[in-house]
Amino acid sequence: MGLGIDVRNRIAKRAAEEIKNGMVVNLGIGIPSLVPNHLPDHVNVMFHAENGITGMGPSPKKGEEDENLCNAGGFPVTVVAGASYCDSAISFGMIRRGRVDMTILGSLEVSENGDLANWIVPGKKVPGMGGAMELAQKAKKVIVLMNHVDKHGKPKIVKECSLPLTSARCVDLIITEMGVFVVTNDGLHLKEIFPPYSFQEIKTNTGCSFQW
Amino acid sequence: MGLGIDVRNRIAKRAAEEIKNGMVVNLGIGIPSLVPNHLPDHVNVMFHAENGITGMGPSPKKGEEDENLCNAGGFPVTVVAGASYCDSAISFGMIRRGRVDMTILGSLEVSENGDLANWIVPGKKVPGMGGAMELAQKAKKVIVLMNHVDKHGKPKIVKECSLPLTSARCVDLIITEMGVFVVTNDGLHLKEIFPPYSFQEIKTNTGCSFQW
Amino acid sequence: MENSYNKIITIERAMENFQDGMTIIFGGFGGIGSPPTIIDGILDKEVKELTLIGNDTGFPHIGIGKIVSEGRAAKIIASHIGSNPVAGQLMTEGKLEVEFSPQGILAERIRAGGVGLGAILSDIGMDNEMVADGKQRVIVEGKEYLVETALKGDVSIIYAKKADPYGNLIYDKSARNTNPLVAMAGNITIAEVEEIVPLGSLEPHEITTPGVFVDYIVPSKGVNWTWAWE
Amino acid sequence: MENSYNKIITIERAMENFQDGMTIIFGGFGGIGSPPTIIDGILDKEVKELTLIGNDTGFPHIGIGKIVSEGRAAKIIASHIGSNPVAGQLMTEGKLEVEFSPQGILAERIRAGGVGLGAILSDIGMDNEMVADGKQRVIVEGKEYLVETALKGDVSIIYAKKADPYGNLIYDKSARNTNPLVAMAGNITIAEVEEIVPLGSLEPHEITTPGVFVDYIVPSKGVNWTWAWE
Repeated sequence: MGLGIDVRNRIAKRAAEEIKNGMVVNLGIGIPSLVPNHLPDHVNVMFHAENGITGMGPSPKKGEEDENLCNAGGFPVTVVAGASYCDSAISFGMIRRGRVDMTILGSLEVSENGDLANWIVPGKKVPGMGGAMELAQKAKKVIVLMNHVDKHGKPKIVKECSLPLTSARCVDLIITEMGVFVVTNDGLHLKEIFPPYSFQEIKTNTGCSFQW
Repeated sequence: MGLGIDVRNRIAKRAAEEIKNGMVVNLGIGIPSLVPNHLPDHVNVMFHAENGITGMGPSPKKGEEDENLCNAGGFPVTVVAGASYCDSAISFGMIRRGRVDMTILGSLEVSENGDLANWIVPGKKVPGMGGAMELAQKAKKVIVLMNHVDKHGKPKIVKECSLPLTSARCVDLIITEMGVFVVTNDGLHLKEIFPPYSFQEIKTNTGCSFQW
Repeated sequence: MENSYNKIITIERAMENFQDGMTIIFGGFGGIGSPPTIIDGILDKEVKELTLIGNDTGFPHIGIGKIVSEGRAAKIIASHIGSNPVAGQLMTEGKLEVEFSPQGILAERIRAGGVGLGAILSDIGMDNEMVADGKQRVIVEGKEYLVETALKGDVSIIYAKKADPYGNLIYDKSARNTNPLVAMAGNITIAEVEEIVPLGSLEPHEITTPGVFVDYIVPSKGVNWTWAWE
Repeated sequence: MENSYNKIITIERAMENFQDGMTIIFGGFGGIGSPPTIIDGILDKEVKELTLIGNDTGFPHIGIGKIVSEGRAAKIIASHIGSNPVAGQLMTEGKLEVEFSPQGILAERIRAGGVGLGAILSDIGMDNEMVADGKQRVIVEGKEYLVETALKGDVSIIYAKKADPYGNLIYDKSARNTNPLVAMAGNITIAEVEEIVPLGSLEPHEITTPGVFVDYIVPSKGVNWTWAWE
């Protein structure tokens, strides 16, 4: 059960509020790619792509794609004023040195203590970790955007992840169509509830306890 | 007892004959800095400076010096067509990866098995190794240009170095005002004798045995 | 064009450097920045049992993926193979050995090989068996790290926008990606380039890969695949 | 000039980042590429007991040498101090602790700190007590290496030719030297620059240090020392 574009945009819009002036932000594929559409105009932010771009702009118009200017997912992008290119080693140097302020990514599961499992899809072959581990482990803030439940209606926010971890205790914030959770040292805190959902609906669809 | 400029030039000229087309060559201070003056015109060579220049040219005319274009000794240079700048890490990467074909340097002592002692001057404070160890250890060919004897008339080519080593078993060729020695696995070989010196004079002024 | 350093060669001459069982390090990220003409040369020469080292396996018909899809690789060291289902299938069938390395650590391992270091110490994926299994651990200033060994290859194949006859290279936008690292890691480095310009026409400070690292320059026939987004 | 990222500051504001006992990593090679205005700022602020990390100690009145000559450093990690006799004298008198590192390995240690690695494994100077004493050894694929630890600093000070308001940097000729490495290694990085140009006026592929690594930009008052060759 995927989410409609309106709901996806609502999640992306809420994530965009986390971005402060001057930040360097890495965006994963899926809902995170919608985040730039919701940034206020006065926010100066540099979007980072791990294949070596700092300062990604919006997608090009059809017919204006440049085959040598693509994001880490291989899709054409543009660059903004102040952008730079670098090699993959420096690009990940930015991440490991703590210079990437935030990564916004999707996930299969997140545990109550912030464990992230987003790289091995059940039943699929192991595709490799790509750059996910470094981003999860070293970005200063990790925000997960995802459906609250999987296609079978099962909670994706769980007590312990059943899938192999990308990185342990790395998630700071979870935003779903139902609400916003903060991961703290003493567990999950539900911070916001999105209409039309109720506290009870969130509780029913969340696989672990949380504070409110 | 230093050497006159004619003798220094003769040593440099002989060293220049070792440089083949297409080589990357790092030059130390002293006699090695005279080597480029003796290159045949048809030889394409790139001179490497460990502070990040590949493709150094001759010294600039007085008044045309650029304070941001200097060799590793801090003296102004120029660049040739095809030159490039890089950072210090890449510059030494070239050396350690075996991409610097030859280093031509001075020395205080060289032993019969090619040990190089060129970094701690007797009686002076320890100045640090700079880039000498990497050059001696990793350049594909190490050529030493030096006086045959020190200022007290003592041999500088010796059975075992008395001074601290820069690097063991690294020297391939020694050129002095008296002749040319090749270092091989079975010891030193005298290959050339420069007039007006005799075999006997070389034997007397060399601190170890050698083949001829 | 002047060929004063004898580095500019035909694709046919370049192919003399390839044989069965060798290790090839390739530049590129999802096929972008991978050298199409050299890849086709390798396919045409029908070399096999290759060990490939690079960011990923491209797509089935894009970049290094073409070689993988044809079953020419015995082993690949990469950060992911997700965009090439054929690679996954060959792995499952036991026909392709795959070693996964986190993307940035893989880049640093290739760089370490390129600059003559033995290994790097990394704290990425220490608790992940796919990353950490069988690797030495070293404690530095009280913190534990994995020993991530340097990677080198018999031949590096890379793709650049411009070269001069010395092999100084400038890359195009995000097609730079792993290319400057791969350029240093090969015992022999072959650069496929879109354009060869006269010696002295590149600004020395603009050059990304110094020609010192480049043995051969091959003119590109251009990308001959259709991109995934097209 | 627009200051859209609030990175462009005065030397006075920059000096708020310096205090006694801190570790400063400096760019430059024999003074070339060292930031004269920041160095004078450090002198004027009279901070002391500094740990300095960089290629060398410059000359007594050139580059970082000015700080060393004034006795403001308690320790320095460098590849040589030969061009600054004052440094040697302070070392002999026990007033300056000096740790020597081979030049290229020092550069790699600074880079390793800058890209978030724990250490590198090197085979340079394995038999030399000044290099090898007290260092761990690790065997990789049958070959022994020294563990050369990564270096980081509280503040990095660097010198560049051009910056845009985001802190993207272009260096001038051989004044690049250690600067791009030092730029990454500081917890705070302050770039002194000859010229600040509008955002978007630097070609993205020409930028050597991405502004991501640069916290503050200080306009340079220019070199105020006489070079050794003058």
